[in-house]
Order: sequence, then C-alpha cells, then structure tokens
Amino acid sequence: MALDTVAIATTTPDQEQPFAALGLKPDEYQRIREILGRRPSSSELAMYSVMWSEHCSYKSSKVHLKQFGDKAPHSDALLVGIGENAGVVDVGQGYAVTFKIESHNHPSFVEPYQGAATGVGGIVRDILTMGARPIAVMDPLRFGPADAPDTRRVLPGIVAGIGGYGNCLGLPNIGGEIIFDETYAGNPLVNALCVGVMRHDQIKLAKASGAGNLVVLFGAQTGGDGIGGVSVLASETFGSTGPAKRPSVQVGDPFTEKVLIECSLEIFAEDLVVGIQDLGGAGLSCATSELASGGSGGMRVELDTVPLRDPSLSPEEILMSESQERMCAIVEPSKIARFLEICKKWDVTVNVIGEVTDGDRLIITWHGETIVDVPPRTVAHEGPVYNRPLAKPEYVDRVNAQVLDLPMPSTAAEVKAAVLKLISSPNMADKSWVTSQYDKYVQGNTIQSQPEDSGMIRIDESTHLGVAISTDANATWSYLNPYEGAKLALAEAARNIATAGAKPLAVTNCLNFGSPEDPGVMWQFAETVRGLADGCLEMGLPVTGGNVSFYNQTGDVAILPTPVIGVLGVIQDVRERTPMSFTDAGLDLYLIGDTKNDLAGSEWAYMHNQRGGQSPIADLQAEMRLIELLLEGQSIFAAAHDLSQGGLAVTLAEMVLHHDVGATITLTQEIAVALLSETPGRVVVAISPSDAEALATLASNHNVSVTQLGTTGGSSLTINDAVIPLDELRIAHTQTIPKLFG
Amino acid sequence: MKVGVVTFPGSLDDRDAARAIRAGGSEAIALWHDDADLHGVDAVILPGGFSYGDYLRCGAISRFAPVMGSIIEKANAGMPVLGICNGFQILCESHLLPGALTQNQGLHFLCTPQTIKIENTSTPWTHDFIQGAEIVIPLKNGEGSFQCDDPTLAMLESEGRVIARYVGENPNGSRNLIAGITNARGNVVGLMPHPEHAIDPLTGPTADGLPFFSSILSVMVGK
Amino acid sequence: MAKIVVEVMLKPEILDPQGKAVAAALPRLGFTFAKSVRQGKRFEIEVDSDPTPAQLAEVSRAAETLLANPVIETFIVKVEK
Amino acid sequence: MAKIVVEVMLKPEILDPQGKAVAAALPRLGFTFAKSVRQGKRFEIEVDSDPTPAQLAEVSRAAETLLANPVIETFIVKVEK
Ligand SMILES: Nc1ncnc2c1ncn2[C@@H]1O[C@H](COP(=O)(O)OP(=O)(O)O)[C@@H](O)[C@H]1O
Ligand SMILES: [Mg+2]
Repeated sequence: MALDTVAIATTTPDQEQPFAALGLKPDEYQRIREILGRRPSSSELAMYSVMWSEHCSYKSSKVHLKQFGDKAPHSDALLVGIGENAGVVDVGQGYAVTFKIESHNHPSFVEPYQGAATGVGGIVRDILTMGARPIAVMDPLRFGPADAPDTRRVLPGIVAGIGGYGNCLGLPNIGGEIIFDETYAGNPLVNALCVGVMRHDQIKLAKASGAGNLVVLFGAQTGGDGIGGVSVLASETFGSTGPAKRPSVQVGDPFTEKVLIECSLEIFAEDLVVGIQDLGGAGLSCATSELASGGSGGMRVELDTVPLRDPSLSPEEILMSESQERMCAIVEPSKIARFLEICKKWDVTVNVIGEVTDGDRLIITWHGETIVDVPPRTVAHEGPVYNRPLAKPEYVDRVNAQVLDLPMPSTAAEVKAAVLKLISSPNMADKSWVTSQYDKYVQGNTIQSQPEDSGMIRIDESTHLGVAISTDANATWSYLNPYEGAKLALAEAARNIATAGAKPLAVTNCLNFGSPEDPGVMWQFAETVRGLADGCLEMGLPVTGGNVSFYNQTGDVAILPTPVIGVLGVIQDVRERTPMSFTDAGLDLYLIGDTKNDLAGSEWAYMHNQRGGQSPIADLQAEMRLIELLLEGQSIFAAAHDLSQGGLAVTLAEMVLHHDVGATITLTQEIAVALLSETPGRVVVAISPSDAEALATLASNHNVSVTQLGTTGGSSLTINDAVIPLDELRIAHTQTIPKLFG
Repeated sequence: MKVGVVTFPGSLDDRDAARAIRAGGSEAIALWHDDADLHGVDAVILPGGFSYGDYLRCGAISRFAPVMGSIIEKANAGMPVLGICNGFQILCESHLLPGALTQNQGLHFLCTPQTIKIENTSTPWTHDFIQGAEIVIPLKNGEGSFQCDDPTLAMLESEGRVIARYVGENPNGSRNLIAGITNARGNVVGLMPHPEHAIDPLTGPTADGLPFFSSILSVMVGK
Repeated sequence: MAKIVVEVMLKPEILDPQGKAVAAALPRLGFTFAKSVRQGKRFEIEVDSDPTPAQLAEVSRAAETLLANPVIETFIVKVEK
Repeated sequence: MAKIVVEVMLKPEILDPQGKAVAAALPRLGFTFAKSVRQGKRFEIEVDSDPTPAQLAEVSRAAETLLANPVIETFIVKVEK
C-alpha cells in the first residue's frame, strides 16, 4: 500500500477509510474529521482508533469513574492521584509507594502463558514509569469450573506465565486469588498487581515539556506483535467460538524487562529524565500522544528512527505495535550522553526518535513526509465519552427474592462432613500447587505471602517500615447487589490489611465486567463504581488508580460483575505484625464481630448451586471500628485471621493447618450458621489467656462484640462434638488442586 | 574478609547474597559481569537469578562473561567460590564442577522451604555446620535437577564431594538427592537451594542458611 | 522400529527471546557467522514400525493439539531412518 | 542466504522429564502411536551464503561451546535449503 501522508489526506478528502474495521463508529470517525478539518491520514486513523478504543479511552466508564475524584476523601498521604500511570502514596520516612492493578483477561484466554506473562510485564512497567523500584506482584485470578476442559487448558498456562515472568524479574509474588465459577468459562480473569517504592523526590510523571528536549525510545525493538492487540482485543465481545479477532499474540521477554528495570532505575537515580512513559496498550501511539498531551503539546517524531525487529512494518503498524518491554523518555540534550552510556552498560537498545517542540501539535514523519499532524490531547485525553444507557437487569429482583434451601449440618457427623467438603472444594482448597510456582523469597523482604490474609513487604531494613496489600472481590455478592458488593470487597481488603497490623491507606481497583453495550451490565458497573466511591469516602481511603476491563463475556453471557479491590496499608515495624495463625497450644480463640444468617452468596450456597437471596449490607462504620481495634490491640494478638469465603469453618481450618496446631471450639449459636455464614466484619484472634481482660476492654472501647470460641492445641479441630483430625483435614484441603491440575 | 558478589544481567539474588555476607561478618563487594577485575576479594559468590534470561541453558551464556575468566583462574588456584542456584548452574557450565542441572522432574518452577542434610563440613562454605545437620532453606528454581553420568556420580560419592542432600521426597529428580557438591580441591561449592534467603526467620523460613556465610570467616581468619 | 520427528518453530513474526539471546551471545564468543538465530523444539517419537500415511496424519493432529501451540508456532512432521 | 540447523538432544542416559510428560499425555488424548518421546532443541541459523566446510566446522565449535552442553547433550549440524 502506498504511503498515505497528511498532504495526500488533504487533497483526497473522499477516499474511503477502514474506520469500522479498526473499531471506530461512524460518528467517532466524523469527529476525527472535524478535529483535523480533513480526513485523517492512515497513520492518524491508526492512532485515533487504538487510543479511542474502550481499553485506552475509558469511553464508557469515564462518566462513572469521575466519582473517584468527586467523592475523594481528603488524604494527606496521596502524592499522585488518578490520571497518571499509577497513584503514589506517602508511607512516611520519606518513602513513597505506588501500586496498581491491571487486567490481561482476553490475551490470556487466547494464549494463556504469554497473555498472563505480558500482563505482569505491563503492570510492572507502569510502576517503574512512576520512578519506583518494583518490589512485589500479586495475581487475582478467576477461572471457569475447576474440572472444565477449558480451565485445564488455561489455568496451568496462566500460572506458569505469571510465574515465568515475575520470577525472572525477581519480584516476589505476595498474594492473589484463585476462584472458579461457570461464568468465567471461556473468559478467565487475569488481574495483575504491582507495587513499587521510591523516595518522594524520585517521582516521575508522563509529560513532555521543554522545547528542544529529546524523545528517547529504549528497550526492545518494535515488531509486529499484537497490532491492535490489547486495545482492540480488550474491546471486543467474544463469540462462542473464541475471539472475534485473533491478532498476533505478544510474546514477553522478561530478561529484557529485567535489564530495562535496572537500566531505568540507574537513569532515574542520576535524574536524567524530564518525563517518562511506558509502552503498553496502543504502543507508540499512546506514549507519544500522552507525553505530548501531558506537557505543552508540541512534539516531533521521526518514525524511521524506531528500531524494528521486522523491517517490513508499515508506519501505521509501527504506531500500533504493542511490542513489550519498551519505554519512552524525555531527556534534556545536555543529559543524553550519560543516558546513552547507561543504556550501553545494560546493553539496552536506545534511539532518539524526536524532540519536544514549541507548538501544540504532535507531528510524525516517515522518510521525510508528514504522516501525522494532530493536537495530541484529542488523541490521548479528549476521546469520545459515552453516557451509555443503563437499566437494572431483570434478574436482580428475581434472585434477591429467592429463598435459599441449603442443607444445614447439625449432628457431629454432619458438621465434620460439611467442614471437609467445604475445605476441599476447589475455591477453598489449598492453592500451594499454584503458589509454589512463584518465587516469594527473592529480594529478601517478604514478610507475608500466601496463605496470609495480605502480602507484606519490608521497605526499610533499618527502620523495619513495611507495606501490606490485599486484593479482594466477592463477585456473587456483586451479582446480587453490585453497590453493596463493591463496598464489601473494599471492607474485606482493608480488614485483611488490618488483621496483620497494617493501617489501610489507599485503594486501587480492577473492574471486570461484561459488555458496556448491555444496559444491565452498565448498571452493574455504575452501581459498583458508586458503591466503591461511597465506600472509599466513608472509610477515608482515596482511590489512586485502577483499570476497567469490559467485554468479559462469552456470547451474551456476561461474567459475574467482578470488582477486584486492592488496599494498601502501612506498618511501622514489620517485626510486630500479627500472623494468621498460632504456633502455641493453650491460647484462647475469640471471634470478633457478630454472626448473622448470611448464607446468600456464600461458598456453602455456591457448592449447592444456589445463587439467590440478598447480599449482606456493608456496615463500614463497624468495619472501621474493627480495624481500629485490630491496630490498637496488635500487641496482644498472637494470631488474627479474617473470615470471608467459607466463613468460620474455613478460617479455623486454615489456622489449625498452618502450623499443625489444633483447636477445640465450642459454638452455642445454631452450628450451621455459626460455621458457614459469611457475615462480613469478622476476625478470629488468638490471645494468651492473661490478655482476656485487655481484649474485653478493647472490645467495649470500640463497641465491637467478642465471643470466646475455644482454645488452641491438640491434633484435631474439634467443634462441639465433631472431631476432625488434622491429618484428615490436611488431606482434604491439599489434594484437590494437584488432583485437578498436577 | 572481602567476599565478591557477581551481578550478571538478569541476576536476582545478588543484593540478598550481599546482605547475607554482611550478616555472616564479612564485607560484600559488588562485582560486575563485564569487568574482569576481582577487586582484591578473598572469595566469590555467584548468586541466583536468571542470568541472560536463562534462555539457552541456565548459566550457558554467563559462563563466558569477562569476570568468569578471572574467577575460573582464581578458583583453580584455590580461591573459595560458592554458586547458589543459577550460580551453581554457571559453575557446572564453566566445568568448575562436574555434571549439569536440568529441568525439574515436575516440569514446574518450584519454590518451597526444603530440608537438606549437610554432609561435608570441610569446605570453606560449610565449615560452621555440624556434620549431618538437617536445615531448612528455600529451594526455588525451574532447572534444579542434578544430572551426571554414573562414573561421575560414583566419584562424587566416593570422594565425599556431595556437600548437601535433599531430605524426604526428591523435589526435582536430582540423582542421589544431590542438593550441592564441591570440586576435588574443596574450594568451589555449588548449591541448588538458597541459604541467602534463610538468614532471618522474618523474611525466610529459618535462619539456617547463615553458616554458609559465616564459615568463610572462620576458615580464613579464625583458624 | 522407526522414528518420527516433529519440529516446532515460533512463527516468524513472533518474538523469539531465546533465539535473540543466542544470536547476541555468538559474536561475543567470536562466532560471526549468524545473521539471525531462531530456537525451536524437536520431538523424537519412537514408533513400532514404518509409519503409514494415516499414522502420520495422526501425528500431525497430535502436534497440533499438544506438541505445538498453533497460535504462535508452526510445525513439521518428518520420518527419520 | 542459507540456513544451518543445529539439533540438540539430551543423551539417551539423561532423564528427559519433558519428553516423558509428552509421552504420558499423548495416550490421554487418544494418541497411541508413541513408544517413547524425547524432546530436544532446534536452532535455525541464517547465514549469508551457502556455508563452506570451514564455516560448518565453526558452527560445530559454536554448538560444542554454547548451543549444547556436552556433559548431557549431543548435537548434529545440518544445512537446510
Ligand atoms: N477503575 C479505575 N479506578 C481508578 N482509576 C482508574 C480506573 N481505571 C482506570 N483508571 C485510571 O485511568 C488512568 C488511565 O488508565 P490506563 O490507560 O489503563 O493507564 P495505563 O495505560 O498507564 O495502564 C490511570 O491513571 C488509571 O489509574
Ligand atoms: Mg502506563
């Protein structure tokens, strides 16, 4: 195809262009023509189409996400908020921490290993871009039924891909989730979180300012990978036979990324960049337009200078390529020599591809001809915005009205059988088959990882300052009530930080939903965002960033609304943290918080194929009192473990198995409800008997109820008269996943 | 005592190894793969990681780094060298140690606290252990299965050159449960599991790995 | 006894980090012959007797489903003596 | 332009867990033709022109030092059109 230039575009206004094939709607194409006052050149069309895709432009979600700003609680800790590659939080002692979660759902369905691997690679670059050293990753995952053939295909590949990439980067994996549900069949969710740390004065932003400064592309060469991949793929509905479009898959090169990280950190340490942006979805289109748009607007790029892996690529393809492991920096001319030197030391490919200019246009040339001449803000930040129709779906009232009909164990034999059944179900079973494929020790700062409630990383060896992170979502509650579901996930993540003794500080989120063109899905989304924004305001936790993944559906069946909420907290001395389990016999176990009949949306209900009833209503004031109690009482807790999926039964089983120390429990409430209900806002703690009074005082000060459950010790989990030997419990808990996937 | 830690492109556990050296009472000196100068160190540790991505075979490319030329020369003259995980792989590829490390029998990367038994305390890296001690340190690798031919295996066993052995189920298919070996002279040691991640129970499973880093001081200064 | 060989290579447009690493290492060792290197897999399959066309077709099916990943790889089935 | 191929296989006495895993997976998928499977590597090296014997000897040296580990592997160098 002959080169289409701006000059040609001006003289051939009526030439037909394949905008629809590139995912643009007629009115969007018309708007581009209005912005430019002519038809776009083919390169401009390529840029607009990827940048205005759902994935890059947030066109369906923007109007809702605004609430995170509008309802933002005041927070002294927030150093960089939404809008940059990742938010940055002050954790004290001059340290800043940045964290963000992102989805790579669709690519991971197409090619599980590479899809998941490049998902990790992408989020790590977002964190690096902020100026931070990445220090850990997490991976909340969702799959179809554990025994479905497609799950057997995708799960091992996804797990190996996350491990393969993260391990090779030397990033400890400190947590995640693995949940099975039929709605994810054919549409697994691969969300990846990365956290990084830097000093306050090292924060970097994505902006190109200062005319005459150089635009520098460094890292991998550009190839034909995933042209239109992430953006188009993540913006397409899957047909029942697989993805509608099958773009070439991106292959990750973690070694190149590891070297890129070290090289970038050395460049940052010498203060050699004015602005920096990673190349992710939409590749150079995104990086150049966002950098220019973040600065004063003027930039000139000579596309011929981009180093290519495949010399036959056209300029449109170069602009859209999503080749991994690339970064784009803005560098003052006086600093370029040193910049190039550091790249040489690390053997990193580097090229000056352009410069910042005085004007307000992004101009890209190819063999001397101008192929792009656009106002960069219109590409990067002023894309289309949709107020999509939304309507409460018909199912909501219907399922909310359903009355659950569940077996309620009462005899000792029934209780024992129920606990063993629950603890061996794929969702509740031990996940070490997965997590043992992840390096958790590298960097030597991991304080907590799976199966603890949260991951915890030491960030200063001398002061013992640390951060903790948890990610949570209860998609069934979100299905029953998306507004409450979002708040409940937020509360759970915050609680999971606090059980360890860390103070919640900030929130990130990954909103995984079906098609935004379905008003019912859009309603779920809107309710979720409203719930999360209200919840964050009430709890005083700012949303620092996140990601939206739409079109997660197979045919017309959408996944459960799955808002994965990540909460980051700070702990002053990691040596003082509270672990999830006890090593000693003779401790007293208490339940903090009330248990109501909350079986709707529970694991027990799911195991009996029931997804009806009403989700619990989040009581965030109670959650905050519980968090305060946990933080204040930290010194008396020998162990603290959150109650969530699987209720008290699962929490107790996990605690006794962790160090092989049993417990004897006496329950006075109706035993099925006591064990299986999933009422939020509850924690089991272990204390020395001599601290009973201190706990009672804490409880009354914070207006939280506590109930003594029993004592630790022995080689069984005994609940009233049901005796479950630890060996039996362990076999039930640990055999499920290896049997399915080993 | 100055102990050098080599950083190759893709090394991951170099900082952790340096921390462990300091915890063991010595000074850690950073060495760079592209610099043949050993900066006067008394001993060298080749740390874990994925040098050059471990794309071809683990350690196959690193073996040719300029720094390795100097290390091979000094090792042959008796300088203590410890290769951990990827470092062990590099030592085998360099032929400082016999055998090779191949893909785990389970085909997966495996990260787990692993019990090993120390069987040779005469090397400068294992001197501070009690013969037969069972310790728990992390094992984490994808290619940790020690393989060699029968005569080599017989030689290693008869000369007491197996310095550590896995206890319990074979985690990766290594012949004779071998977790670590030494050269004929006893100064070069390769170890698959990671003692540098077991110097403090706060961040590792135990502090059992510390003697690997204190031994060098006892041997070279203490005696 | 006969040997069927399946050779699996990444599609040309797909990044091959392994081949790249080898290509970069060769000149450092003084080997300058390679313009580019691609790394793939080779499966040697022992079968009972000289394979029939039907059997080879089955091997191709196995290659497609198990030995190669058609999303990113291509393969060839051969008989070797 | 010509292509030199280096095929690297584990020595027969060395355990090949990947080959074993493939051999075990095939019958589960209904493929019963394989008596045994070994998995190796294949390097495709692009060179400028038809290789001379001297060049092939150099490739063999590269295979010996870098592409294969003689402790556990064997290799063959071929020219392919
Ligand atoms: N669900 C969300 N909640 C809060 N912020 C979000 C959400 N989704 C996207 N954002 C923010 O919008 C901005 C643009 O996102 P994105 O284009 O995904 O960034 P990047 O390309 O760097 O990954 C980022 O600052 C991101 O944090
Ligand atoms: Mg980014």
